[in-house]
Parts: sequence; C-alpha cells; structure tokens
Amino acid sequence: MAKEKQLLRAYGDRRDDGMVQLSFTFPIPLSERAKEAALQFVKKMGFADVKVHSAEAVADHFTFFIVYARSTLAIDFAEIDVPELVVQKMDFDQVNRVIEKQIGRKLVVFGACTGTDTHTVGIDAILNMKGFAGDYGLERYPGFDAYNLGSQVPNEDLIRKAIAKSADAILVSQVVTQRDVHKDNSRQFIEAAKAAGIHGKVLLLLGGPRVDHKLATELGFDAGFGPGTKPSDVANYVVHSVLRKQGKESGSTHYQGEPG
Amino acid sequence: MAKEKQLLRAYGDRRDDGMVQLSFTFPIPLSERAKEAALQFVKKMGFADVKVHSAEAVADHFTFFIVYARSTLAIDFAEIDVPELVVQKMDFDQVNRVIEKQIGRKLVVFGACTGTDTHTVGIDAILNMKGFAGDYGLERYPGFDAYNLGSQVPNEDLIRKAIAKSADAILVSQVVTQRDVHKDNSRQFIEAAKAAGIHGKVLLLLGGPRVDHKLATELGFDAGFGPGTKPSDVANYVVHSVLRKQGKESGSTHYQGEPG
Amino acid sequence: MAGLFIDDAQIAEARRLAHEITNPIFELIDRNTTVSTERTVLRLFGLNGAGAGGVPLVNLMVDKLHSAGVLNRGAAYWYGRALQMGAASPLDAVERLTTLSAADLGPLSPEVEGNLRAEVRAEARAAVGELRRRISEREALKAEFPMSPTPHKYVIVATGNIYDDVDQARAAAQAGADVIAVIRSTAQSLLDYVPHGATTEGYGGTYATQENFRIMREALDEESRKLRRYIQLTNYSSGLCMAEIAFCAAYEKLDMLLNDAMYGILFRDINMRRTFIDQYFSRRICALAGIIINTGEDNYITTADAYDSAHTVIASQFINESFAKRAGLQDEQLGLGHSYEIDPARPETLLLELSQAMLVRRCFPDAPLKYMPPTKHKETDIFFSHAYDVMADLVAVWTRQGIQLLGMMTEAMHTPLLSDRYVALKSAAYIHRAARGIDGEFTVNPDGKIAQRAREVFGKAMELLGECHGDGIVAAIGRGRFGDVKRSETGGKGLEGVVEKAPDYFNPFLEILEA
Amino acid sequence: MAGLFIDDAQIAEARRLAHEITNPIFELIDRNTTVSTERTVLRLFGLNGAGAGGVPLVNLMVDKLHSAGVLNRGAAYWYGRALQMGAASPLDAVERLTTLSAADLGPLSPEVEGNLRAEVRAEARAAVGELRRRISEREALKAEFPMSPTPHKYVIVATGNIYDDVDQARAAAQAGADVIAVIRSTAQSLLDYVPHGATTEGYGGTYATQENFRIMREALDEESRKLRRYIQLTNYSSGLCMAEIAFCAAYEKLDMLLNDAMYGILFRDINMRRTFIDQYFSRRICALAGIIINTGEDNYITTADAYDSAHTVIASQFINESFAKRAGLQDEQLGLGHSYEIDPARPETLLLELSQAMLVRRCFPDAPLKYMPPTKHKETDIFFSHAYDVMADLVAVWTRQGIQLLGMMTEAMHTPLLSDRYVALKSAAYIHRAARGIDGEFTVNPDGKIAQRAREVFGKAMELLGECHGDGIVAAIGRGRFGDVKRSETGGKGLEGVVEKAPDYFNPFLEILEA
Ligand code: B12
Ligand code: B12
Ligand SMILES: Cc1ncc(COP(=O)(O)O)c(C=O)c1O
Ligand SMILES: Cc1ncc(COP(=O)(O)O)c(C=O)c1O
Repeated sequence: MAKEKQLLRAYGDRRDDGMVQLSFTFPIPLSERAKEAALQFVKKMGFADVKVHSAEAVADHFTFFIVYARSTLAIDFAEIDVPELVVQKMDFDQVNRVIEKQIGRKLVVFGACTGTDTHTVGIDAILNMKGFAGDYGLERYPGFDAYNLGSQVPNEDLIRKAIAKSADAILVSQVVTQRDVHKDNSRQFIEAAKAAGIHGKVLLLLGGPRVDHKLATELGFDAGFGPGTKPSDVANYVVHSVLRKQGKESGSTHYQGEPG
Repeated sequence: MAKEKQLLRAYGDRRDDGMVQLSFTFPIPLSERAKEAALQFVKKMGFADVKVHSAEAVADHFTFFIVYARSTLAIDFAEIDVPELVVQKMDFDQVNRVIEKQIGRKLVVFGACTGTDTHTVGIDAILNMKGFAGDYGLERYPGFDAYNLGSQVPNEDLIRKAIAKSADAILVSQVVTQRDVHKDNSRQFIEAAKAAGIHGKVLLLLGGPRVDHKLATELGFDAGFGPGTKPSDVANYVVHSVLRKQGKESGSTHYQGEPG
Repeated sequence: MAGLFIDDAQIAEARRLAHEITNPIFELIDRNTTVSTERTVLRLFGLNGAGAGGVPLVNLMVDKLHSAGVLNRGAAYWYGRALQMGAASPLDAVERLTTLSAADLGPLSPEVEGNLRAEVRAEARAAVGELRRRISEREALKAEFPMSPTPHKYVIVATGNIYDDVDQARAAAQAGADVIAVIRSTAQSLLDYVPHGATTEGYGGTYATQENFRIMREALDEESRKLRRYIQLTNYSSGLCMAEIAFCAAYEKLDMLLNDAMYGILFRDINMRRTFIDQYFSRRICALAGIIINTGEDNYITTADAYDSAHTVIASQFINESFAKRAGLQDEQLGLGHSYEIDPARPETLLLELSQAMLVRRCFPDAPLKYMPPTKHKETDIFFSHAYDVMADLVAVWTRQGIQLLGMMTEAMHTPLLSDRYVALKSAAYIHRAARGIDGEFTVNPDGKIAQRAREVFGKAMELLGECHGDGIVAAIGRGRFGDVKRSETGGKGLEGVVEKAPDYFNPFLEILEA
Repeated sequence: MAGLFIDDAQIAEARRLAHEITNPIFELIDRNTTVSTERTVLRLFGLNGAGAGGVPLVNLMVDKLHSAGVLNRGAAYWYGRALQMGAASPLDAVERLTTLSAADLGPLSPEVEGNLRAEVRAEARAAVGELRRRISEREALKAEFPMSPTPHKYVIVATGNIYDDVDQARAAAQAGADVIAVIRSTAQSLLDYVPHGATTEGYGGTYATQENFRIMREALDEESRKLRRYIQLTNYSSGLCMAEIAFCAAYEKLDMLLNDAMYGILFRDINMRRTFIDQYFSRRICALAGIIINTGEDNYITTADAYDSAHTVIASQFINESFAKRAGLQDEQLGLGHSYEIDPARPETLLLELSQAMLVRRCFPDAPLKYMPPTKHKETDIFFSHAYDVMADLVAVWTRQGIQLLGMMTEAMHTPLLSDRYVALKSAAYIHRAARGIDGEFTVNPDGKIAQRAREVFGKAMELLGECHGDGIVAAIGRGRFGDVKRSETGGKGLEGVVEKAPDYFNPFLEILEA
C-alpha cells in the first residue's frame, strides 16, 4: 500500500515558506562581484528569493556571507523510515534482573579511548560509577563487570586484555575526528579484532560525538553510539544482543533506543 | 576570447573544502525521523558530508536544525560581471562645482517615505543636513534644493509637490517589506508618476534596506539604492544623470558607486 | 536600585514639574472629546458589530452624530435617546439613530432627559460590572498559574495572519516566552476605526481586532494551563483608536498594551490634541482593567542619537507617568519604555547602558518598566547581533526590568522567524539564570563613570522638564525635543475628530472611571 | 582587583605552602636529568638537523649515550668530547660520537677534562648570547608596534598544514586576534622527539617543529608590520619534549608557550618524574627568552566538575607558580590558566564565574593570567554557544585577564572554521570595548554571593594545599585530587628517559641559566 505523501518544507515564519539561513566564506576579497558570486552560489543550490544579507571582509582575502533564502525543495516525510519499537527500554533494575535470570552470570565489558585520542570523559560517562546525566555507569550495575582502560590505549592492548577476561563486549571511544582520524583508527581496531579472531564473536561497540550507528556498522562494528548516549542505552544494547546471540530473544524484536 | 575559469568554492578551514553552515526549522516534533528528514533535505540540495549537528524542539511541533555540510558546487568567478568603473566618484565640493559649472542652476530633489511606511531615518540620512556616516546630506549641498516630506506620504502628494517645484529627481524610500508591501507601493508610485506624465522625465529613485538597482529598475524606477547608501552616492547619481540627459556626458561612461 | 546618588528631593521635583506640565493638557482633555472616545463609549455598551463593507457600527453611529454636529453631547446620550425610542438592542439603536434626521435630534424635557441619563447610567454600571467580572477571570487564571520571575521575556509575532500568529505564539510560549505581542499591520494606527473580525492579511503585522484578541487570548489561556505558567498577551493601543482598542483589549482580557501619551504625535503624525484626549480615556480603561501600559520612549532614540538624547527618555517618562497617574493607573501598571540603543561602536557602552537603565530604575522604583533591545544599530551579521542582544539581556536582569523585549538576531532584516525567537529565548533564559541577583553583589562607586553619567543625564532631563514647564509641552514638541521630531498643535491626522464638549456632555463611563 | 576579602596573610600562607610542596620535587630535579633535557642541551649548541628517516640528530646522539649508560655525565660533556676529538661541526660531533664504541667513552685526564669544560662553557655562553640577540629582535619589533590593550584575544589555528595555518593566522590577525596558537597534532606530546622541518599533515593540529615555528613567526612579523600591531605566537611546550620545544620556540622568537608542571602527568599519562624534571629546564629557557608560560589548570574542570573542583584550580596555580618562580620566571610571565566552565544549566553561574576569576586575580595580581572560554558544556546549537562565549568575554575584561582564549561557537563540533574565529573576534572586541573599566565601577559587597563563594573556594584550596603539604604532591595526584585523574610516580610514559646524574654531571646552560 502506497503511503500518503507528507510533504515537509522549511518553516521560517509561515508554513511552507521554505526559509533557510546559510553562512559560508569565499576565499576572495569583499566586493560587489563577491556578493554576486555568493548570490549565484546559493541560487545554484536551488534556492529562490536569495538575500545576501551580510558580506563582511573577515580578512584581506576572505569574505564571510550570511544569506537567507527560500528552498523550494520538499521532503516526503512518509518515506522516512526508522525501525519500529516493540520492546520498552529496560531500566537499571530490569537490566540487572534480566542478566541474573536469563543469562545467569555477569557480563564483562571492556572500554577505552584508543589510538592517540585522550578524551576520556565520554567513555568514563558510559563506564564509570557516576555515569552521565543522572544515569548510572556500567560499573554500578551488579550485572556488569566493567573495565575502563582510559585513553591513548593501543587497539591491540585493549583487545588482548578483553580476551584475557573473556569479555562479552568491547567499547571503543573516538572523539577527535579531524581528517577522519577516528575512522582510520577504528578500521585499524577492526583489523586487529579480526586478527585476534574475535570479530563477529565479541560485541564491538563504537562511540563518540561524531559516531552514529550507520558509520559504526560500515566500519565493521556491531553498533555505534553518538552524542547524548546514556549508559543505560549501552546496557540495554549489550543485554539484548547477548540474549539474541544465545537464541533467547528474536532478532526481529526491536527495543526503544536501539541503535539503527 | 574565453576568460580563464576561476572556480570558487566555499572555504571552511581549508581551500575548497566546501563547508557551509545552514539552519532551518521543520514544522514537526523532534524525533530521529525528523533528524533523518533534515539530513535528506540538505542532501537533496546537493550537499555532501551532511552533519545535522543540532536538532532542538523549539516547540511541540517545531524542530530547529543546525547543519554543517560540504557543497560540491563551484562558481566561476570569471563569469561574474560588474560594470567597469571609469569615472572617479566626486566628493562634496566636486559635486557642487560640477553643478555650478556644467548645469548652472540648483538641482531640485524631493523625497519621502511613502505609503504607510513611517521609517524616516533612511530618507533623512540621504536628505537632511546631518547626513549619514559622516557624509553630508543633500540639504547641505549648495548645488541642491532638497525637500524632505517625511513619512507616510501618499505617492500622489509627493508627485504633486515635486511637479510644483519642477523637481529634477524624486526619492522614494521603502523600509517595510513584509509581504512585498514595498513593491506594491512602488508600483503604485510608478502608476501615479505615469499618470502625472513625469515618468521618463523626472529622475525616479527608490531606496531602502531591501532595495537594489535591479529591483528598482524592474519596478520602473531609474535607479535603486540599498543599505549603506551615502548621500554622496545619490548626489553623484543625480548629477551624472542630469548631465547625460542634457547630453553633456555619455551614457557609456560609468562612475564609481554607480548603481548597476 | 541603590546608589546613583541622585537625591530623592530632585526626583520629587521632576515629578512635580511633570505634573505641572500636564496641567494644561488636562484642561484640554476636560473640555473636549473625540470620535474615537465616543465610539469607545458605544463599544462599552456592547456595540461591536460591523455593517455593510465591514464598517463598524460604532463608526456608522458616531459619524452620523458628528456630521449632524451633535456629538458634543456624548454618544452615550444619543444611545440613551435611541433606547428611549424603543431600540431593542444596541444594533437597533444604531439603526434608529443613523436614520434620524437632524431635526429629530432636538432636545427633550428635563424629566425625560433625567430618566434617560439614569437609565443609561444603570446600563453603564452593568457594563462595567461585566467587564470587571471578565477581568477577574483573568486574575484567577494568573493566580492559578503564576508567571515566571522577571524580567518577563517578551517576544513579538507578526505574521499578518492571526491563525499563523497563534501557532507562533504557542511555540514561543513553549520556548519560554512570558509575554506575546501581536504586532499590528503597519497602517493600522492611521485607520480611524478598528477593523472587525478575524483577519488573515496584514503588512508587517496583524490587525488589532477584538476577535483577533479573543482568538489569541483563548490560545494562550490554553497554553498557560498546559505549561502551568501564565502567558501574558499585549497589543497596541496607539494611533487614532487608542481608547477603542483599550476597550477591546480589556474585554478580551489582555494583560498589557503599548500605550503612550505622545507616541502617535511623534511617530505617526497624529494630531496632538486628538492624541492627548484619546490617551486619557484609553488609560482610564487600562486602569480599570488592570492592564499594564508600555510607553514608547525607546522610539526617541531610534530617530535621535541614543547617547545625546538619553535625557529626553527620562524627561518623557516623568511626563508619561504624570499622564498615567492622572488617569488612575498604579505604579505597577507603568511599563515605562527605555532601551539599549547606544551605538555599539562607541567605547564603554555597557557602562552607559547600565547607567541609563539604573537611572530609570532609580526614578521609577515601583514600576515594572519595559526594556527594549538594540534595534537601530543591529547588523545583518546575525552572530554579532546575537552577542549584542545578550548584553541587553544582562542589563535587563541586572536592573530588574519587569518586562524585557528580546532582541532578535535578524532585527535588521525581517520580522522574526520562529527560530529567531527560540534563539533569543534560550539565550535570555541563560543570561537571566546566570546573572539573577547580580545587582545585590555590587555597590556602584559614587565617582565612577556610571554614577557620573547618570547624574549628567538626570541633570539634562531636569533642564528639559524645565523647558517644557516654562514654554509648555506643545512648544517643546514643536522644537523637536523628543525623538528629533517636530509637530505642531494643529498639524497631523485626526484633528477633525476632536469635538468640544457641550455643557450637558454625557459620558457615564467616565463618571464611573473617575469616581 | 579590590575586595573579595581574603587576607594578604592567607595568600602569603598559600604561597609558603606551595613552596614547601615543591621542595621535594626540586630535590628530584637536582638529582636527575632526562633524555629530552639532554637533547635540549644539544639543540642549544646548534644541533638541529635530522638524519635518515627524519630522526633528529639530537635523538641519535642522546639515544646512543643513553644506551651506552653514559648520559648521566650530561650530553654537553660528550659534545665536548666530540669537539675535542676534532669534530668540525655539531653534525660532525654527532657522527663521531654515534660511531664510538663503549670503550671509547672512558675517562680523560683531569687537565684535558678541565679544558674541555672550559671550552664547552665558552661555547654555551656564545649560544646563549645569540639566543638573547634573537630575543632582543622580537622585543624591538614589539616596541615598534605595540600590542592592543588586554585582554589579548587568543585564537587557535589547527589545520594540520603549516601553510594553511599561516593563511588562517594572517586572517585571524586581520580580524583582530592578538595571539595565534598553532594547535599540535593530537599525538605529538607522546613522541619522544621533535619532528623536523615544515609539515603539512597532522590530526587535530599541526606538528610543532622548529621550522614550522619559523614559518609562522615570519608570517606574523610581516602581519604585525602591516597591521602596525604586534601579533603574538604561541605553541605547546608539553609532553615528552617540553624543554626542546621551549628551545625551538625561544630560538624562533615565539611569545608564549603552553607549559604546565603537571598537565602531561594528568592528561597525557606521562611519567611524573619525567615531567617534573623536564618542566624545570623548559621553564629556565622560557625565563631566559621572556616567554610567557600558559598553565593548564583549566583542563582540570573539563574532567572534574567545575563547580565542585574550583578550588583545585587555585591550589594548583600556587604550585605551578612556585615551580615557575623557582625556574626564574617573573610574575609577568605567568599566564596561569583558569576558565569559564561551570555548567550553564546551574543558577547564578555568572556570579560564580566572576567570583572565581576575581579570586584568581586577587591571588596573582601581577600575573597576566590565561583565561579559557567554556568548552565542556558547549552545545552544538551555535547561537547558544556564541551567547555563552560572550559572557566569558565579559568576565575576562571585567577581571582584567591578560590573555583570553576566545570561545568558538562550533567548539562542540570541530576545530574552528575561519569564520568561527571572525565571529568570536568581532563579538569579543565589542564586549571588551563596551565593558572596559567596569571593574572600577563597582565595589564587591563583602557579604554577597561572589565574596562568599570566593572565600569558600579559597578555603578549600588551602585545605588541598595542606594535604599536598602533609602527604606530598605525589600522593595527592595519586588520589586524583587534580582533574579527577589518578597517576602514580612510576606509571605513565617516559620514565625510561629519566637518568640519575653522575657526580660530574655537566650542563653549562643550566649553570648560566641558574646563575
Ligand atoms: C574535554 C575536552 C578535552 C580535554 C580532554 C580531557 C579528557 N581526559 O577527556 C582536553 C583539554 C585534555 C582536550 C584536549 C584536546 N582536545 Co579536546 N575537547 C574537549 C571538549 C571540550 C569536551 C569533550 C567532552 O568531554 N565531552 C563530553 C562527553 C560526555 O561527550 P562525548 O565525548 O561525546 O561522549 C558521549 C557520547 O559521544 C558517547 N560516547 C563517547 N564515547 C563512547 C564510546 C562508546 C563505546 C559508547 C557506547 C558511547 C560513547 O557517550 C558519551 C556520553 O553521552 C571537546 C569540545 C566539546 N564541547 O565537545 C573538545 C574536542 C573534542 N577536542 C578537540 C581537540 C582537537 C583536542 C586536542 C587535539 C587539541 C589540542 N591540541 O589541544 C587536544 C588533545 C587531545 C587528544 N589528542 O585527543 C576537538 C576535536 C575536533 C575534532 N572533531 O576532531 C574538540 C571537538 C574541540 C574543538 N572544537 O576543537 N580536550
Ligand atoms: C528605527 C526603526 C523603527 C522606528 C522608525 C522611526 C522613524 N521615524 O524612522 C519605529 C520604532 C517607529 C519603527 C516602527 C515600526 N517598524 Co521599524 N525599524 C526600525 C529599525 C530598528 C531601524 C531602521 C533604521 O532607521 N535604519 C537606519 C537607516 C539609516 O537605514 P535604512 O532605512 O536602510 O536607510 C539607508 C538605505 O536603505 C538607504 N535608503 C533608504 N531609503 C532610501 C531612499 C532613497 C531614495 C535612497 C537613495 C536611499 C535610501 O539610505 C539609508 C542610509 O544608508 C529597523 C530594524 C533595523 N535595524 O534595520 C526596524 C524595521 C525596519 N521595522 C520594522 C517594522 C515591521 C516596524 C513596524 C511596522 C512594527 C510595529 N508594528 O511596531 C513599526 C511601524 C512602522 C511602519 N508602519 O512603517 C521591520 C520591517 C520588517 C520588514 N522587512 O518588513 C524592521 C526591519 C524590524 C524587524 N526586523 O521587524 N521602526
Ligand atoms: C507606544 C507605542 N505604540 C505603538 C507602537 C507601534 O506602532 P504603530 O502601532 O503605530 O504601528 C510602538 C512602537 O513600537 C510604540 O512604542
Ligand atoms: C598546558 C597544556 N599543554 C598542552 C596542551 C595540549 O595538549 P597536547 O599538546 O598534549 O595535545 C594543553 C591543552 O590545552 C595544555 O593546557
């Protein structure tokens, strides 16, 4: 059955006026020609009613533009898919109960900020007692044994130590993303995991402010977690995944907050 | 001779990285689907590497997005034309001297903010003694007889009074532009000018923050002046135009700051 | 606001001067009425329909009386006459009156006359009672859902379409707005009538109509309940219909009104007499309805320079206050206007702005005050404009402004987008939260630049009050003392609507409101 | 900064405690040297080339000496030995030394030994003389083109490519920047060598190399002349090569360096002993070269909570100051770090931030101080982030910070775009202009929240200093007292590069610098 179209346009101060604000820099001096070039640039993107409101010389050879224009494009919102939620997200107690009842042992997780990245605040937020935004970290869950190796950890070290404790999941944090260094390092992690024979066996999670599930799975991880992730999101993911692995839960059920 | 191409791309933090910042609102609640729709929207504009950095519920049914993305578009700067400047802009004294020597009488100009618009600051800046940004207003030029009728002036009144004093130029200011009220009122002015038989005879100038030369000429004015206009720009324009009308200057010479 | 080292005695003297400045204007007000004042009387009786072509019934009736030259006895009197002729309803009354010939408008016997007045007075009392009842509903809602702490964050909606305005007002409330202003269509102040019904087309704003007021207040009542925080609504009681709009607003339970004794004169070229007379009745209604007025001194420094003309704002506030107090308004209803408008290219503008805002606070300690953001020097660089606005947020919370209009980063471009308001509200909430109480942390140094500037500005304001006192406010306006705009007593729009009262002029509402 | 009501005696006591806290560390420093300290000695002698595969000559030489177990006599000694063996140039010296077998490294006669030292000392004096001459060129340029008033607006460039960095640094200078920092590539602090030559690839920043320093300083000298305003340059003297980078910076006439006695330990997991020893020599060089150091206490409150751990910043500043003073740095070279990092969701954060910044000013009245903008709680909502930064601009000018890092509206996303810097610079210029002198306008109320909070934070800082004094700084770091990060004395990177000095350890530069 074809879905009914649900056309979505930008809203400036009335429905469907298409108003969008843009700003950008051209590496040329400020001039009338520069302004005209900015106007043409935005028109070329398909905007109508382009107003180059501001053009400032940010330096001898750079001009910064602020533009408002109307986009004539529409997005069919009905076409935008996200997985349906069928299972409620479990809270702290529920997670621990499920682990105790259905798994019967503690789940072991290892985490670190690997490579040359020193940003520990993100991985600490997920693993340490304190947690994040009022949500306890995995260390605090009786159902988890959580090891946080800190930052600047070589991928190989993390994998070796995780194997030594038969980890169920490895958590890799990547915060610095300039020139896609996080992707390079993540690929290197996956290579090392494959070499160690744990790829496809141990759950591999990637997280960080520029990470999303799509990117992570493309890179070879099982799941990706972006900004605002709560420890309980990770706890839910790990528990459900282990249950699925053990055949105790079907892969077609989805739960709230599941990366996807 | 074909000009050499001079491709221009947006500069974020290195040449040709194409970085552009956008912000816009969709009239839907915040959700993962909404974010995905925003991403698709910006992709559809032809952007690559789209990052929906911020998505905030500005209200129950509105989500505001902040996006950075790379535009793959380039503008050929060599193709952007602006008229060549051949005459230097005249200063206060030069303007007065040219009027005295080459025209031999005072030029009469009438101005007002017409229709229901009450914004006088712009037209005052052009006409009153004080002027704008350290540039004297036309009232102060010995070569001009300037009449400022203020704001909320019916177009017909302005035209009638200007005719009574055989004005050389009429200056119309339009500041409120919502729903294109300035265009409607400007068209009405041109109708009235035609009816009074002065269109094509008396110089008709339109000015205001959303006015440019192109718009003004489309509407039937002789010239248009936008934000930041100085009284001396207007003085130069009027003097050159009168000289051209009198055959004392060729229409193919252009001067600095000439609207076009 | 402690400090600033201006004597209480000097401030009392400013007040005394202002009172004497308004004395002659009150003689004018006593002696005259206007078409719009009389239309308001009829609206108070319940006439609110419109005839063919949308002309409001009150205009039909008052125009008729005016052209017949009998408006000087008061519309209430003629309304009584129509009732006495057996009019079944206000509408019927209009029809009867507008069909009467001039001859039919002759005098009655004293007894009949007396009965008529008694009857009309009774009806007026009932109407006022009903109005008070409606206002008490508003007050109950306010009591149930208390407002946020001050400064109340005030934003405008200006789509031109009341239904779009509602969407945006709700969104703004959800984003943290405390006060919603529906900006009027640009031409409305020059209309000598109040348009009728819901409207969906306007330039630069939406028509102020009683029905639009109702629609918006209803939406905001709903939103207030949902958010458990009372959201105020304001509109404009300015132009040629000050009192009529005040009535519509009172009846529809608005919370505030832009209402200034001189704005129309200066910025809309409305006749001086007309405005002075109209503002009085409009303010009497605001006083009754517990409406906070917002005055417009901030406008002076969009045409005149904000640094050079800072004192004109102070002088005018004392005058506006006098007009307001004499119309029965209380201190807590005085949203005296001022603003953060000094050219940011100057040095030490934060000190200057703090000085000015503290001075206003010092002069009017119990008034809520209405603080406007920068507008004139706003740039199309939205990032800079936003930073500039943020400093006004700081001054507002520092000087305990009651009502703060939030600056919009796109001020120099267009009326605000939905997201502009969100951006402004979010940042203002942060600044207010971060700086609340800062005034209690510091003592102003008596010899600092802030204190010195305040003394200088106050001194100049006293001089200007002295000039207005000596030569009259009319002469001062004639010299362009306020906002650099010159106006004459008989110039401008609407003088033809001013009518000298007959000795037996009758206005039962004024009797009640002045009692 | 008047007020805040903390006794001078208490502040003196904090200073005394800090001095005693660093006492045992200075024993450690006296007894030991490190590979990087020794490499610096060689660099001072003019060794700055690289061998095959880009390995710096100084590394080749020092590694050789280290593995031969003779580094404990000092690289200068061996450098002398090579000269004495007839080395024609420093390069030649390296080659000679690195080809020597362990047996060739045996002792000389006392006389030869004495001559050797005298010769090397003479060469060291010449090298220091040349360095001083270079520095005096920088000072002359500064005198010719005076800097803008403080706070000096400090922005970073971080393209990874030195030539792109130059473009951006020039643009930033033109837009009003006073200090340009070239951020290093993320991994550099863990490298136990300083890369060689101009570099065009780096992650999150550009490699700090002597050639990159030269290229950038040359561009900024040019820009300074063009703008007629001296533009300062800074880089990072942290990690495993603190002193080497200090030398490169001094030689290339940089103006400032990020240099902290404990940052590497806490945030880069560099060994404690290694860092303490390295920082000393690096600071001796800074002292000589008139380089302002910037310490890193601001980092503590990106990992720990800025409200709860405010006192750790103050305590650490006293300790960093003691380390600095004992290395010969003057007050005007102490850019002690602190920042505007309290969670903006809290109430009264402006009062808290003012309190903290005033407290730092109170404790270190003659230091320029280095004030960091909010970073941790920055949002991807760039408009909010910009407003948030603006408040830090205000606190910076209010509390007369010498050096202010400007917040970037895209902080939570990426290293700054060119336009981000422009936006920050334009707004900061406005805030500085608008608020300059505000500290002279007010007196802090002794019982207000600002004063109380300052007393509370200072009190806790004293307690922490007490703990460090009682148990030692090593133990305090072990307990995670700074930045919630725990480190042990023998953990972390680089301990293998620490060498106990032999009784006849020789370092002529230290002799000069300590004289
Ligand atoms: C704090 C901080 C630091 C601290 C780090 C202290 C520490 N021990 O962590 C210090 C000051 C030391 C620092 C240094 C540097 N930093 Co830094 N830093 C930041 C800052 C301000 C905040 C990061 C943070 O703590 N966020 C809070 C946490 C809770 O959020 P998060 O990391 O996103 O984590 C959440 C999710 O992403 C997710 N998550 C994260 N990891 C994982 C992993 C898994 C498995 C899962 C499931 C979830 C998950 O869950 C967390 C909770 O929701 C950011 C700017 C900003 N505001 O974002 C810059 C920032 C990240 N730093 C940056 C840079 C460049 C550096 C330096 C390289 C610069 C320099 N040369 O000085 C250095 C060196 C660091 C290095 N080599 O890694 C850049 C990175 C640019 C980019 N996109 O590449 C940023 C964005 C600043 C900027 N705009 O330039 N930094
Ligand atoms: C000052 C001001 C007012 C003052 C006007 C006082 C007065 N007597 O002029 C007051 C407070 C009264 C006012 C009222 C209103 N205003 Co107003 N106002 C402004 C403000 C803040 C500044 C305008 C200004 O003075 N600019 C300075 C002058 C020097 O610039 P300028 O007009 O562009 O003129 C220059 C050039 O354009 C050119 N120029 C202009 N005219 C001409 C003519 C000729 C022939 C030539 C050659 C050149 C020329 O030369 C000038 C010098 O360079 C702007 C916001 C802003 N910052 O731009 C809003 C703004 C213009 N106002 C606006 C609105 C909506 C109104 C109201 C309708 C709102 C309301 N209901 O309250 C009312 C009613 C006014 C009406 N009906 O016209 C909107 C217009 C939105 C739009 N694009 O349609 C703006 C943009 C604010 C906003 N963002 O909402 N306003
Ligand atoms: C007191 C007052 N009335 C009215 C207005 C609005 O103008 P108008 O209603 O004339 O368009 C303003 C301007 O902001 C004002 O300050
Ligand atoms: C003192 C100090 N050194 C160095 C750095 C930079 O870190 P690294 O050079 O280790 O990447 C910082 C962080 O801003 C710092 O504060």
